[in-house]
Order: sequence, then structure tokens, then C-alpha cells
Amino acid sequence: MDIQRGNIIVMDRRRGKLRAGQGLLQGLKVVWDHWIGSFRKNENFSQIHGTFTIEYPDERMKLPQAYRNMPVLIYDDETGHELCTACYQCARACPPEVIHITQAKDPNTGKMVPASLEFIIEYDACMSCGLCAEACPFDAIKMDHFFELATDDRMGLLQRKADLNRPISYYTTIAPDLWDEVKEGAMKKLQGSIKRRPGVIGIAGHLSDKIAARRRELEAEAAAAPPAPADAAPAAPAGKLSPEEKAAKLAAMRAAKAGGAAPAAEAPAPAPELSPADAKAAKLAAIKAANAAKKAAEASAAEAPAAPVDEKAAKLAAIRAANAAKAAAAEAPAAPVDEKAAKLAAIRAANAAKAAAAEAPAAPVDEKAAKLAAIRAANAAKKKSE
Amino acid sequence: MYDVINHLINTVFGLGWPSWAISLIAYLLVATILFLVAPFQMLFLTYFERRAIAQMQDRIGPNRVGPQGLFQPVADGVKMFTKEDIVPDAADKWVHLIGPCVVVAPTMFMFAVLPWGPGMVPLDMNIGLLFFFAISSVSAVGLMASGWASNNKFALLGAMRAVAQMVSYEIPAVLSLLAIVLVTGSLSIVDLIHQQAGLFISSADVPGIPDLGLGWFVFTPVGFLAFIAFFIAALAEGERTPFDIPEADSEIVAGYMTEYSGMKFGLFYLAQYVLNFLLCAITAIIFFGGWQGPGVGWLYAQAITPTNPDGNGLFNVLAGMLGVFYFLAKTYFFFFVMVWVRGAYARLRIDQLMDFGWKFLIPLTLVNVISAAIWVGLTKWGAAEGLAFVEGWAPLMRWGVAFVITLLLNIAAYIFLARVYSQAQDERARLDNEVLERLTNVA
Amino acid sequence: MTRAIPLEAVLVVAAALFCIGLFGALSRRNLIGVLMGIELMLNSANINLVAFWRYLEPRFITGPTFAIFVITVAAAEAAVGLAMIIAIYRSWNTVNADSVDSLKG
Amino acid sequence: MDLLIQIIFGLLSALVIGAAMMVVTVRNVIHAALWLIASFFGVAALYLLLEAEFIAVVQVLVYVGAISILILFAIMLTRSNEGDRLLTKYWWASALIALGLFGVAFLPTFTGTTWNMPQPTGPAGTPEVLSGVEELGRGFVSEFVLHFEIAGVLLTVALIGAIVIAFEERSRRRRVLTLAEELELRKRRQAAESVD
Repeated sequence: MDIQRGNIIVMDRRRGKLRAGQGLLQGLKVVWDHWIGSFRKNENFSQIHGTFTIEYPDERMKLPQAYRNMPVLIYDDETGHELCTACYQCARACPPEVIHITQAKDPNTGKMVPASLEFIIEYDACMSCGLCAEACPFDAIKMDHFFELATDDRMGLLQRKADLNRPISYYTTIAPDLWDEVKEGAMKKLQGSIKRRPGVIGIAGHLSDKIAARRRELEAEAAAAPPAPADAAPAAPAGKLSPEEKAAKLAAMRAAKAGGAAPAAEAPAPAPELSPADAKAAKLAAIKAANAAKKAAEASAAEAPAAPVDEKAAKLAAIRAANAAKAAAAEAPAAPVDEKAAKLAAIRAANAAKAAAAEAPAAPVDEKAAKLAAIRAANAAKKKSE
Repeated sequence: MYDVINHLINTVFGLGWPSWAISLIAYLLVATILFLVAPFQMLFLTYFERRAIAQMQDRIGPNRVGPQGLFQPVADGVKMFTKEDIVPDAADKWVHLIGPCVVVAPTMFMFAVLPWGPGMVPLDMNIGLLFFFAISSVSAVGLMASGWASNNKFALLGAMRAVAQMVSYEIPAVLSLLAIVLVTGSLSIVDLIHQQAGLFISSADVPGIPDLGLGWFVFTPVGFLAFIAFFIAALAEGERTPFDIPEADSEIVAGYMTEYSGMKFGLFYLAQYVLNFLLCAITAIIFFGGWQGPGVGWLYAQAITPTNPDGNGLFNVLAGMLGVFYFLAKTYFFFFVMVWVRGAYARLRIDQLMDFGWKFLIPLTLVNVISAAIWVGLTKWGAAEGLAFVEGWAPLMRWGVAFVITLLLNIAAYIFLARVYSQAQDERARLDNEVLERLTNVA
Repeated sequence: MTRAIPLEAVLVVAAALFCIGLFGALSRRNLIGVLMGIELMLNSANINLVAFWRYLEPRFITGPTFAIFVITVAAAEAAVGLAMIIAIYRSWNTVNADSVDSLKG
Repeated sequence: MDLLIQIIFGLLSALVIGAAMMVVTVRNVIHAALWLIASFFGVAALYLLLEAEFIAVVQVLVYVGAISILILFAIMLTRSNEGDRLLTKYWWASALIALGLFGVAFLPTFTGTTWNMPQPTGPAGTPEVLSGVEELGRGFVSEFVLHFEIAGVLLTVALIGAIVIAFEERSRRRRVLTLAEELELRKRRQAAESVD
């Protein structure tokens, strides 16, 4: 961002004999030209003439991207998962020690989970130095541009996790370049931490109950829907979908979704009774829909940072469908070479998923592990395909 | 005003009051009008100054209070009223109270002799101009009293500096006006304006000139030099920028105003801005023909028809309004020049200020008085006064010769004084070094 | 004006002013107080001059001329007097009339 | 109309006499100076009442505008200790002298001496011919030109005299030396001492 220098008025001080008088008139002329020139707006401040007053509440200055005022936590729009893994780096790096974190625990096993249960920043003591943002290995805490922090009570400045959470889409609007630099690493680490987060732990506060409810809905439907006809795999234990059933169901959903061009706000109406005959066409449509959904997800994140929650759940489901479709496509006979490599990875992932499913027969946990495995497989496939 | 009220009371109501009672009422009425006009002028001028100086510094100035910030002075006034009026306990209360009053009162007196339009002068004294400057010197006493009363060393020093500046710049102001009085031959301000009719050449000098009300004194060399000297002295008298030592924040806190707050501080503020308005008005009147302007004389001529010699009402009123418009336009232009100067120049040190006043301005005005005498001699005198050779010339010829001679004299004087003054500055610096060397016998 | 107020009234006022000035000049301890007394006396002389001119000889300007001369003299005298007072103050460091009694220095 | 003028005259003379009394009696010298200014104003108003406009304005210009400021400056430059008694030891003697003088001046005026008042020549209404500013100016350059020049010379002499008396020599006054000069000075002095 370069600042152009305006033309500097060079005052030639003639050391002529008669000095008195000319200097005074020259001074007046300079101010006169300046006065005349000052009746228009001065856009970039390197110009010399023009009024540069910005009447604050009405007009606002564009803040530079690296402007930092108060730290905020970031959570991923797609999965709702917060990037923060409670590694306490920022708390250690903070000079005035205003960051207080408590790590989340897995309710069943009691093990520590890489997610923060409660995250407090005392905004009144924070000096916006930005050391926490630099120290954070997971790019979970970033410096915000919001400076209108006036509150009528002191406690108003004690910000809890609920007040600190900002979606990635918001951060990309205020500091797009900064986020691009760290995006890949951050998302990869996020996937890693998502894997090690059971249940809804680690999901941004306001989203966690919605996503949990959504998941319960999905399982309920899968259980209530009649077992998929003909080549449906033997009825999976309650809540456990066999890959084929899952594929069929999700394909149906994608088809319905593919029907709606933009990421429609209405919840995806699952149509499980689609006939298996055109499963292959549905599968292809599923892949295209998944890509479209992902692209749309990024685009929509740019436009409407806080997408309504159910639309987010739709995206989740679309991604899961894409992964499942890929797994299903692995069994389909004819596929182009990279397709074959993707299929091999998918097969291996499916076997791993089945193996994982075999070891831990306990109800909802292994189903989630399967899903994780599926997601991991899908990532591996994607990486190979790029 | 007297005959208006006289007509109102005696003929309309038929009360038949004695003439002195009516003139008393007339003067009271005019006085109240003036006491209202002065603060309103001050309100407008503070707003005008803050907007103009802001615009010169690429900013906008007050525009939040009321439409485009027009109520900002009112807000300031209310603030002045409501602020608590603190009197330092060690100060002697009475003099602390009298100080601002003695500073404000003369500025109000000065309105008495100010002609706003043709025939609209509250009090047409035949020594109007002298009265104007005599009264303006009284406010210096008020400054001194308030500086002394605040029992604060800075205030006292600030007051001494302010009074020294005002007294020492009164001399060039009065001298430059002396030159004009010499040319017009009368101290009364109204006569002064009447002589400035005509077109670039005052109709008093050359009677045949078509009267466009542009025969201002500033177009004569004597008048122009007097104008420059007078305006600089007015800047010093009104404590405007190159000479605003008294309220310079950097040096002596707020000069004599340090220990004042609330309404008394407001009074000082009022006095300063009203004085500035008056000085601009006097500059406009004496050098730029007050309410004279193209059209005023013509309107008056229309009014005076053979049927009613004193002119019917309508034309008089029109001429009056046009006259007041010209007068105020010129005054506000000069106030804009004062603000412009404030935007352009830095502040002078107290010794530079005194040097400039005594060593440059006073000699300049003295020379100007000489050239004024020459001007009067050439244009008005004849054989009776001993200038026989001028007798036969036509008025235009005499005006031309006088113009050339005085122009040469003034320019020569200006160049000589400017050089001497600038040499004096270098001389002074050299002298300081020499003294220093002798003291430390380094040389 | 001349009908309303007899000349004697103005003269009495001037005489009173003169006597007060004299008393001030003689009895005040502070040198500057003495000077103020002298100013009062000069002022009263001026009042007399103008009163006589107004009542007796309004046509001739001798009265006001001399009044102006008295004013100029008073101004000159005040200037020199105060200069002397300051010089005395600088050497004897006091403005007390009584203590300034030796001619030395 | 006469009553009004008498009332005004009464007020003005009360102001003048009262202010003069205060000048003489008040303890604080500054207050005395301010009362003096008040009495000057009263005298100026008196001149206006006596229809001597020019004298009134000159009085205001010279006395109130210049001399009183001079007096205030002098008072402030010579801040003596306030403690000294207000009046000299023999103040009652001077009071007696003043009263005596006033009696001497007061008596003849009221024993009814007649002044040769010029009878109003013209019909009652005509205003008397008052010699205003113009005659004054003309007089200064015709009859009184000698007095005018002497007054001019007197003023310049007073000006120069006042400056000479009150002005200290330039060099004797100790200049405030900058730090460098101080060091330089000290070094030279040591050099001088070490030599002899």
C-alpha cells in the first residue's frame, strides 16, 4: 500500500534587497490558494488541498487489514467447530494475562478433548497487542477491527466465549489476505482436532445444540425409514447406516438439493424412496452437487457470513453425502485412472471404517468413528485427486 | 430618530412632551438597539471566524449545533453563562469585578459615533473620530486593573504586555488617521464619508466627477499608506494574530484572562470581538467609504425632487438599506482579512512587536502626515495660502500633480524605512553578539 | 447651561477639588500618592479655566487653549515625575516619602 | 430643563469630590489610582456639561488613556511594602492648611461678587457662538503658535528626560548567559587564576 506524495510548494526565498513586504504578501497568497483549494473533498491524504475531515459517525475510514483492536475466537462456518484447541499458548503469550481458558473434557471417558470449555478475555485490560494471535498455532484467535466497545458497566468488558466467537466468513471479510495465508494449515489442523472431539464438544456454543439436534434428527430418520429395497445391506443396527442405505438416502437428498441451484435456505427434504435403478446417475449428480455445494458454501460464506443454521446443516449433510458417494463409487466398475486411485483410497477407507465399526460395537460412538473415517478417507481422496 | 419619535408622540398621540424628554427617549432607544446589535455581531463574528479559519486548514469547523453550526455561538454563550464564576480568594474582589466592565464599556461607547448608513448615525459628533480613539484607549485601564486584581504573576505580566502593546500601537493608528483628517479637514466621521463620493477621484477634489460613491481615500497614495499602517495598528489594537501576545497560550497562560471564568471571561471575549468589529468598521468607513457605493448617491438624488426637498420615504429607505449593505459587506470583508492574516502569519515576540511599532510604523505614518500636508496644499490651497503657482490649474490637473508627488514621497519613504528597519534587525543581532563577547571576553 | 448653574457653583467644585488634591499631595506617604494629589490640583485648575471661558468669554478660545496646554504640561510632569520615582525606588528600594531624605547618591 | 441640568451637575460634582476624597484616604495605592481615574471621568463629564466637547475628549484621551496607565505602571513597578502608614506624621497640619485655603477661596465667591457676565446679545433663542475645535486649531497656528511650539519642545524634553532617568544602561544589566557561555566563562577564569 504505497502513499503517493503530493506536489510540495517550493517557496523560493529571494534574498533580494527589499525583503520587507514581499514575504508577507507571498504568505497571504499561499493561504489564499489553499483556502480556494480546500472546498472539495480530499480523498487520499497525500494530496495537499481539499477538506479531509471525516464526520465520524456518518462516514467511516476504511481500516487497514492488519488493524487490530481486540482478539476474537474463530469457528469454521461449515462444521461449526471452533479452531481453538485450548493449548494455552495465547494465555502464556498475553503480557497483561487477560486470557483465561478451561479445557473441555469428554463426559464419558473423562479424557481431555482439544477444545475449550470456557474462554474469557478481559477486554478492559487487553491492550490489543496481538501477541496472542501470533502465538496461536491453530490460528484460532485473531485480532478484530471492532473499536466501539463502550459499555455502561465494567463486567460488560469481560468477554466470554459466546461473545468472542466469530465465523471464518466474518474474518475473511475484514482481513482476507491474512486469512488466505493461514487457511490451509488452519483447516487441516481443524480437521485433526474435529476428529479428536467426541459429540458436540468443540462446536461453537450457539451452533452446538442445533447440530446435535440435527444429528439426532438424521439418525431418527435413518432408523424410522423402511430398510432400503433390494440391494440394501442387512439392516444396520439402530442408527448405524449401511453404506448402501446411506448412499441411497444421501443421493436422494443431493438430488433434491441439486434441484435447488443456490444453497436454498429450506432444509433438504430427504426422499429415501428414490428407485435404486438410477443410483449411478444419482451418484454422479451427487458428486457434482457436492462440489457445487462446497463452492457455494465458500461463496455464500463470503456473502452472508452468518448463514442461517439449518442451511449450514444442509451443507454438512451435502459434504457427508459426497464422501459417502465417493465411497459407493469405489465399488462401481468403470472409472478413469485418478478415479481408480480415488476408489482404491475409498475402499481402504471403507475397510478401515468397517474394521473400526467391528472393534467398537457400542452404539453411537462407532458410528461417529465410521463417519470420521469416511471423512478422513474423503480428504485423502481429495488430496490425491488435486 | 429624534424627529421620528417626536412625530410619533407629539402629533400622533398629541402628548406634547418637552423636547428634552423626547430626545432622551430617542437616545435611550438608539442605545438599546446598539446594545443588542453589539452582542449579535460578536456571535456572528465568532462563528464566521471559526468556520473561515477551519476552511483554511482543510477542515470543516463547527457544523453540528443547529443548521451548519449556526447555533454554536449561542451554545458558547450559554456555556459562558452557566460556568461558575471563580474569584481567587487572594484577589481583591472589587477590582476583579470592575476589570472586565471597564474593558467592555468603552467598546460599547464606540458604537455611538459609528454611521451605519446614510443619515443613520446615533450621535453625529463633530469630533467623532477623536472620541472613537479616546474611548478605545480607556479599555487599556480595564486590562491593567484585571491583570492586577487576579493576584497572579502571569496575569500581571500578561496585562502589562497587553497594555504596552495597545498603548504603543495607538500612536500609529491615530497618526495614520491624522493624515486622513488633514485631507478631509474635519474630524466628524459623517463628513469623512460624504467626501468619499465620486469615481476613484473624490468629488471633493474634482467636483465634476460622476458620483458613483467610489471616491474612496484608499485610491490616493496618502490614503493607501495610511490604510496599510492603520490596518496593521488595528491588528495590534484588537490583539489579532501577528500581535496576539496577550492571549498567547504558549507564553503567559491566558494573559490577563487567566483568573477569570464564566461570565467575566465571556465579557472579555465579547469586548475583544466587538472591538475587532469596530476596528474593521472604522477601516471600512475611513478608507473604503463606509456606506458609499455605486447607487446610494443616485437613490438619494431620486428622493430629493423639487416637490419635496427632503425626499420621500421610499427612496430614502432604499438608499439607507443599500448603504447599510455596503457598510456591512466591507466590514465583514475586512474581518475576513483579519482571519486570513490569522491563518497566514506566526506570532511576533513582544520585543519584535514593539520594535516594529516604534521603529517602522510610527516613522511611516509621520511621513504620511507630511505627504498629506502636501496633498492638501496642492489640491485645496490657492494664492491666499501662499501657493500662487497652483492658482490657475484645473482641479484634475492639481489632483494629478498631487497624486504623483505624494506617491513618489510615500514610496521613497517606504523603501527607505524598510531597508533601515531590516538593517536595524541585523544590527541588533550583531550588537547582541558583541555584548556577549565582551561579557565572556571570548573575542 | 449658564442659566441653570451659577458660575460660583462650578468654582466651588474646582476649589474643593484643589484643596483635596493639596491635602493628598502634602499628607500621603507614598510618593505616587503625592503625584496623584498633584494631578488632582491640575485638574481643578483646568475646570476653572473652562468654567471662566464658558461663562465669561465663550467667543474667544483663550480658555480652552490654555486648558489644553495645562493638560500637556500635566502629562509631561507625570511622565518625568514617575521616571524619578522609579529611579528613586531602584536606588533606595522604597517609595516612602519620609525615608527619602538624604541628598547623597 | 434647568432642573435636569442641575441634578446632573449635582451628581457629577458629587462623583468628582467623592472620588477625590477616596483618592486621598484609601489605603491601597491601586485603589487610589482607580478612584483617580473615576474622578478624571467625572471631570470629563463636567467639561461636556460646560459644552467644551474637545477638552472633554482630550481629557479622556490624555488623562484616562495615558496618565492613569502610567501611574498604574509606576505603582506596579515599585511594589513597596504595604505596611507603611497611610499618612505622614504631620497630616493634620496639611489638613488645616487645605481647609484654610478652601475657606479663603469659598468666602468671596459667596459674598455676592458680580461677574461681568456678557448679556445674551441676540434674541433669546439664538445659541451663543461657542469657539469649537476649528477656532482652537486656528488659534494654535496663529495667536498661540509660540506657546504651541514651546509645548511641543516641552513634551519632547519630558519624553527624553523620562527615558534617561528611568532607563538602566544596557551593558551593566547582567545578561542571562547560556550554559555553554557559563562553562566558557568558568574555564577562562580558572585559566586566569592559574596564570597569576
